[in-house]
Amino acid sequence: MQKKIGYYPGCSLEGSAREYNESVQTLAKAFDVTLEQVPDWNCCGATAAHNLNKVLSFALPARILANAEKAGMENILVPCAACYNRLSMVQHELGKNESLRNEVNAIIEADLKCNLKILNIIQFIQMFISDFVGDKQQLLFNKKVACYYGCLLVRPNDVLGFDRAEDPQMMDEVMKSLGADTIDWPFKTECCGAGLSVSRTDIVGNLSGRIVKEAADRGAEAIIVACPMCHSNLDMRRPAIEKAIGEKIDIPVIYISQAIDMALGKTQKETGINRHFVPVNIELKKKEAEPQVVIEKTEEK
Amino acid sequence: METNNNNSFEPKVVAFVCNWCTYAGADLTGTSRIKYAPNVKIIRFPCTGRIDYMLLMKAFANGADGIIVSGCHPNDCHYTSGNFHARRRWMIFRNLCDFIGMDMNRVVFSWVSAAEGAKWAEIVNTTVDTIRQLGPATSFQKLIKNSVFEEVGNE
Amino acid sequence: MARIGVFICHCGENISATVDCEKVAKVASEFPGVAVSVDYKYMCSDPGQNLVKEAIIEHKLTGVVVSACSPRMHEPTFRNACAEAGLNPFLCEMANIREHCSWVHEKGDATTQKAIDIVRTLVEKVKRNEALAPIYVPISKTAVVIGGGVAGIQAALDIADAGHKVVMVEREPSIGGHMSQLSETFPTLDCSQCILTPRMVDVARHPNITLYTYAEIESVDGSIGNFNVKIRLKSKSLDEKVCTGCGACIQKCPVKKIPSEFEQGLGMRTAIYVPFPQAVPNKPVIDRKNCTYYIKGKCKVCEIVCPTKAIRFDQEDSFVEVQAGALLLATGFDVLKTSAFPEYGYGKYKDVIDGLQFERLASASGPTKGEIRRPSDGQIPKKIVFIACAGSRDPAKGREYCSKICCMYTAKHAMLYKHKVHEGTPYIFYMDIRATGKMYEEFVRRAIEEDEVKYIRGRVSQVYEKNGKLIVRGVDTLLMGQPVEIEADMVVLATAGIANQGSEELAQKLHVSYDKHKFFSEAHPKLKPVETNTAGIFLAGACQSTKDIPETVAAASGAAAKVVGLFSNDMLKRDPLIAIVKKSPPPVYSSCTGCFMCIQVCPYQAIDKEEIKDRNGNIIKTISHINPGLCQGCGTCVAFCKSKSIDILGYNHDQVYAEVSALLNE
Amino acid sequence: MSAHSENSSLSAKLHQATEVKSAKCYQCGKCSAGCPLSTEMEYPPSVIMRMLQTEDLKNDRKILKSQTIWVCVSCEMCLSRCPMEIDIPKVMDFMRQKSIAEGLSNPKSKNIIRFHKAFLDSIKYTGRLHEISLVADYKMRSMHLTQDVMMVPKMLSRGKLPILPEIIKDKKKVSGFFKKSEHTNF
Ligand SMILES: Cc1cc2nc3c(=O)[nH]c(=O)nc-3n(C[C@H](O)[C@H](O)[C@H](O)COP(=O)(O)OP(=O)(O)OC[C@H]3O[C@@H](n4cnc5c(N)ncnc54)[C@H](O)[C@@H]3O)c2cc1C
Ligand SMILES: Cc1cc2nc3c(=O)[nH]c(=O)nc-3n(C[C@H](O)[C@H](O)[C@H](O)COP(=O)(O)OP(=O)(O)OC[C@H]3O[C@@H](n4cnc5c(N)ncnc54)[C@H](O)[C@@H]3O)c2cc1C
Ligand code: SF4
Ligand code: SF4
Ligand code: SF4
Ligand code: SF4
Ligand code: SF4
Ligand code: SF4
Ligand code: SF4
Ligand code: SF4
Repeated sequence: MQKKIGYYPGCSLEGSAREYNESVQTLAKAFDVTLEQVPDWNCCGATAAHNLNKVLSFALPARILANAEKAGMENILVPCAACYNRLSMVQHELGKNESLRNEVNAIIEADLKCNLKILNIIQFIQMFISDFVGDKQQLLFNKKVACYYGCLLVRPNDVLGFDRAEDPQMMDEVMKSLGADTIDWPFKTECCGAGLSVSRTDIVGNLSGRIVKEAADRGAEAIIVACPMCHSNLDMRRPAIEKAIGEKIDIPVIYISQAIDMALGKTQKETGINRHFVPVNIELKKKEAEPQVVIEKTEEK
Repeated sequence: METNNNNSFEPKVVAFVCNWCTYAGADLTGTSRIKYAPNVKIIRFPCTGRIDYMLLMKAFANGADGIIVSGCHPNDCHYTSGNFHARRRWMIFRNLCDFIGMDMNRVVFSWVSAAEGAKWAEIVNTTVDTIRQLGPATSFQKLIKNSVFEEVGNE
Repeated sequence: MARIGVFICHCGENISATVDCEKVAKVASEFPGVAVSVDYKYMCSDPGQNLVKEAIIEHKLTGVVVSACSPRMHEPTFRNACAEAGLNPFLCEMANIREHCSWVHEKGDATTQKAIDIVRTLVEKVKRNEALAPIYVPISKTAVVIGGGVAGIQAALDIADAGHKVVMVEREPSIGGHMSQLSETFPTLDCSQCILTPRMVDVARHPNITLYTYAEIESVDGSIGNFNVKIRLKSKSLDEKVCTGCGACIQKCPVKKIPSEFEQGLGMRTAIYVPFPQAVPNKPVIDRKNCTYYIKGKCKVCEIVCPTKAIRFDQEDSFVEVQAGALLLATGFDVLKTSAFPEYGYGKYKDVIDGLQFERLASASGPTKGEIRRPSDGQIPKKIVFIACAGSRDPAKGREYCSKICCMYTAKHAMLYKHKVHEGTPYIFYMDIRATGKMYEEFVRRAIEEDEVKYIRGRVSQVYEKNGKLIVRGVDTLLMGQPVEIEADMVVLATAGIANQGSEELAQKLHVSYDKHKFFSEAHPKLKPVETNTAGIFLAGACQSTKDIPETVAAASGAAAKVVGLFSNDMLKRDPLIAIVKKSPPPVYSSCTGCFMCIQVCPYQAIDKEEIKDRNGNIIKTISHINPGLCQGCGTCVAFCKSKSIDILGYNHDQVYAEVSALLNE
Repeated sequence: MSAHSENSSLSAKLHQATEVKSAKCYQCGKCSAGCPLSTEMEYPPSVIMRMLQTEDLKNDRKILKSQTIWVCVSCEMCLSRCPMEIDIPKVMDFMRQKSIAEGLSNPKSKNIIRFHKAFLDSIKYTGRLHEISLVADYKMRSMHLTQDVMMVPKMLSRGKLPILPEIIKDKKKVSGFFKKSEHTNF
């Protein structure tokens, strides 16, 4: 079966979140999905445009959507949660407000239809990966993990349509299917500090600190994320975090795509976990026949 | 009786009102001794929902220059929803009249409750003023007589 | 030939000051069909009335127009006078030349002319009036009360005490409703069961009351005075006449872990059960969904242990039909469940409970025998956070209304907790405190001042569990939005009062209207608070909107008084000014085309279909038919009928067209 | 239309631009209770809503000069829990732009603003974000020369900071948006 999908990596996946891009590419390859980049894509403008310039906050994402539409794409995968949020929101707003759409069309010199299916990484996994993991999985992700969704991926809930507003389950289910034990915790959708990473590192330390500590307190051995901003705040900002909470915590932060890659038995280079600041020292067990898993579990006691 | 001289033109206005709100409201105008123009004469209905809009045509055909239809406020209808149906039917009827080229400024739709005596006087006065400015509905009357009203007949 | 009498009143100076009454009388005497026209100083005085009576006899009048004040003032007076003189009262009309003429215009020709026009109009109308007789509908003096909460109980006892028959239909195995679940009640803190149980027993014992529990309304037709109500008696799987209520079956039933509805899931019950020890009737039912015998075909322990052999596994639902003159809806309310709150944990934290669950914890007969212990581990909570307005006043959750009772019961809960756990601290997050009843504000102040309940003004954003505590994140809006974080042992949500499950279906069966939240609608918010728009169906209690007990009982007694008032006559007398479908001789029968637009617009569901059959019973035509007991005479159907097949007595086509012509043809 | 809004309150302008009506706010405080940044704000979101409700020019100015509007990260927690579904993130967006337009932006928040500006400039010239130039640019603007320096070698060694920017083909068009945005408003 030929599986093909439009792909908008976004700027961070070309830079500080390079490993996210690598792991998504690895994942797509493993399941024979062709990722076709949106032609000549630009930056979505992220929080900066949103905060300072309303026109840009529409025009920049709109050009991306227009390029994708022009290339005849129906679905596009947007792994970065921030980009996913901006693209979805802009398409939603323009879709329902015709006069605004006309104004934006005039600026970007295009004629938007606003009918793309914009997929976040989890929707992508559900659509193309989940059903086929079974035979390909080599290692059991037999760890206790904290799935952290952040804010941009799930809110506003009525537009982005996540399964449950305050306690989403989609990522948890993916992780459970890999053999992980996911913790039930209240900070799944709390904010990590997002765009304040550079300008107010102190705040990020506080917010991300609360999240990392809560996950650690509840016995998580890894935090699973789906957003480069969450990742950089929770992984690269560990010094600020440690300063804020006054203790050292060394649980790694892993992208959901990396987690699947790991379970498929991919190398560090293929998953990109070698690029993390907090080392990913996770040993996964070989996946074996069902009864043996049961025996292993009893041994653990 | 009427002349085509606008200065001495006294508009004839018929008011179709419901028994429970506007009729009682107009009674209150009386008990409060609030004065208004004598050009308006009232016909009582159980509810605005009863008002068959052909009656309006009939009134115009018989020489009315303007019409007021008034009943209870939207959620106060004595019969819960009669005024709502009246309103809905009126919308449709109005579009129809608009379509055949009638001037619908001659018909005033309003809500007057049993407590709004002063409001009734005000509505009468403004309606009479408006109609006085519009002048006699002679052409209007002809239009109706010729187009809509033949088969309904004058009794 | 019409012979109309016209009587012009001066009302002292009230009319004659601006209207030339003599002239009006003179002009009127020349109207076609007018036999006599006179003016007089005070028409409503005895001599005035006699004038009318004598003229009727002397001139053999066929109609009377009294030109005087508003018909809203003296129509009954003059109609009675006519009746006394042998003229059908509906052949008398009033021309309003006072309120609509003499009082609102200046003295002058225009005013007199207007009075003449008004008189002419009414003369033309009265010529077309018909002699009418009031409608009488016989009344079956039995009331069906639906719902056996405190509202239904109060209403049933009031009606039964007045000497009328009552059939009470309760869908649960016992009557009592939510009040039977409450611990103590505000504002007096008296024990709920203590005041309710005797009344429940009264219902069961009352010779005028027939009680059907575990029963539901199957269908209703007919109209005021004569409803035909079909009741489904759900199978209890036992013969109530044989069962003595000894309880042996309940003790031995092996299925013991069914969450009890009465205990709001905080206690367990068996498959054969009575909801609570004081239940009325105190006889069990088998819950077939949970009984091993019905699921797996094996068990029958209850049958074996029953000393009277009362169990009937093969019993089926049965039906009874009741002829009732009135129906009374008292189906109560429910509360929103904690699972409706994502931000407070979707109902997954055991120690986040709703108000009714707290009532059970505080109740001496409850699962903890009245000790406040938290459900997760049975510990006595040291800090309880109460959250008011949970799901009420929250358009985002679909409910913009205030539930009205929760401010009070939350204050009560905090107080009860403090009385039972002296060292504990109750916190209440609130938006406003609504305590508007008698002694209510005083009650809340007592909670704050004497029992030291900590009120914090602000809504809670999130509740989550950590290390066996519930972390409550709120703010104090009276301190500039300062964050407040409380490590609580238990959280009680004062969840919104909502319409009872099944209320929409019931409303549709009965054709009563309901609001968008599915509470039943009263006929008028101020003047008809216990009546529905359907004549003969009344409302009581929380099924109309959440109410506390005093209000519920007041409404129930009000509704009962309405029923008793209705039953105080053998026949129901109604004004005959109603709609009729015009009939014509065969083969046409009626100009009605059977479009049934009229059925859709009638606000009272007064119109149904009538089949016209030939001698062999074949249907020739289906036309509409108006139920005179239901029609209120609004006339909406008349205006809607395109074929002009419906007319309304008192305001018929002939009359109103004649009025319009007469008014304008000076 | 705009002429009329010159003298009207900030709340009225907000309503006109975004359809958010401050009068709808209950003052229940649920937004402030959930806002992860409320402790960093001098006026938590519910207080901002209250200030808008007063329609007092003094309060309007305080809002535009506040740190609050810059500290808000648009996480939408407030909106998702508000019983009246008041779109506070939209309010904050509006206030930020108004604040800049009226030259009232909070001095303590200048770094946040500088960062956003540097971010947008980076896109303006290349069409995409180039993180190393962004950080360099920001440091020049904020004079926080040493902050985060420790991270750079670590990032470079992990291949997280490409030295050369990627430039999109149609970069003219994208920088054109910036021009147009100067005289467009919606
Ligand atoms: C937590 C809490 C605490 C409270 N504390 C107090 C207090 O301290 N003081 C006070 O004054 N009030 C208090 N109240 C309010 C009080 O509970 C109500 O005022 C009262 O219960 C209303 O009585 P009701 O008969 O209208 O409704 P309900 O008590 O709800 O009774 C309705 C009855 O109708 C039955 N029924 C429902 N549908 C059908 C159907 N389709 N067919 C047949 N039967 C049906 C039900 O089974 C039930 O028996 C409290 C309420 C709550 C939620
Ligand atoms: C400012 C104001 C605004 C209000 N607005 C509203 C509103 O918008 N909506 C609403 O629902 N309610 C409103 N109300 C409440 C409403 O007025 C009352 O609910 C209502 O009037 C109560 O009616 P009542 O018959 O019990 O008492 P009253 O209206 O006080 O009537 C009592 C009657 O008894 C007579 N009387 C007194 N003593 C004796 C005696 N010893 N012997 C013989 N006769 C006696 C009095 O003369 C009087 O006629 C308002 C009240 C106020 C003060
Ligand atoms: S009948 Fe009416 S108008 Fe005549 S005297 Fe009596 S109150 Fe006055
Ligand atoms: S054991 Fe028999 S008699 Fe006793 S309660 Fe049960 S059914 Fe009734
Ligand atoms: S047959 Fe059913 S009700 Fe009877 S004892 Fe067994 S499980 Fe209980
Ligand atoms: S009664 Fe009080 S707690 Fe209940 S909804 Fe109304 S204000 Fe809120
Ligand atoms: S609207 Fe008229 S024609 Fe139609 S069913 Fe009713 S009575 Fe008959
Ligand atoms: S007059 Fe009104 S109530 Fe009577 S049948 Fe017609 S619509 Fe129904
Ligand atoms: S949550 Fe909404 S209603 Fe409550 S204070 Fe905040 S903005 Fe106002
Ligand atoms: S969007 Fe802004 S105001 Fe709202 S919760 Fe997030 S940070 Fe606070």
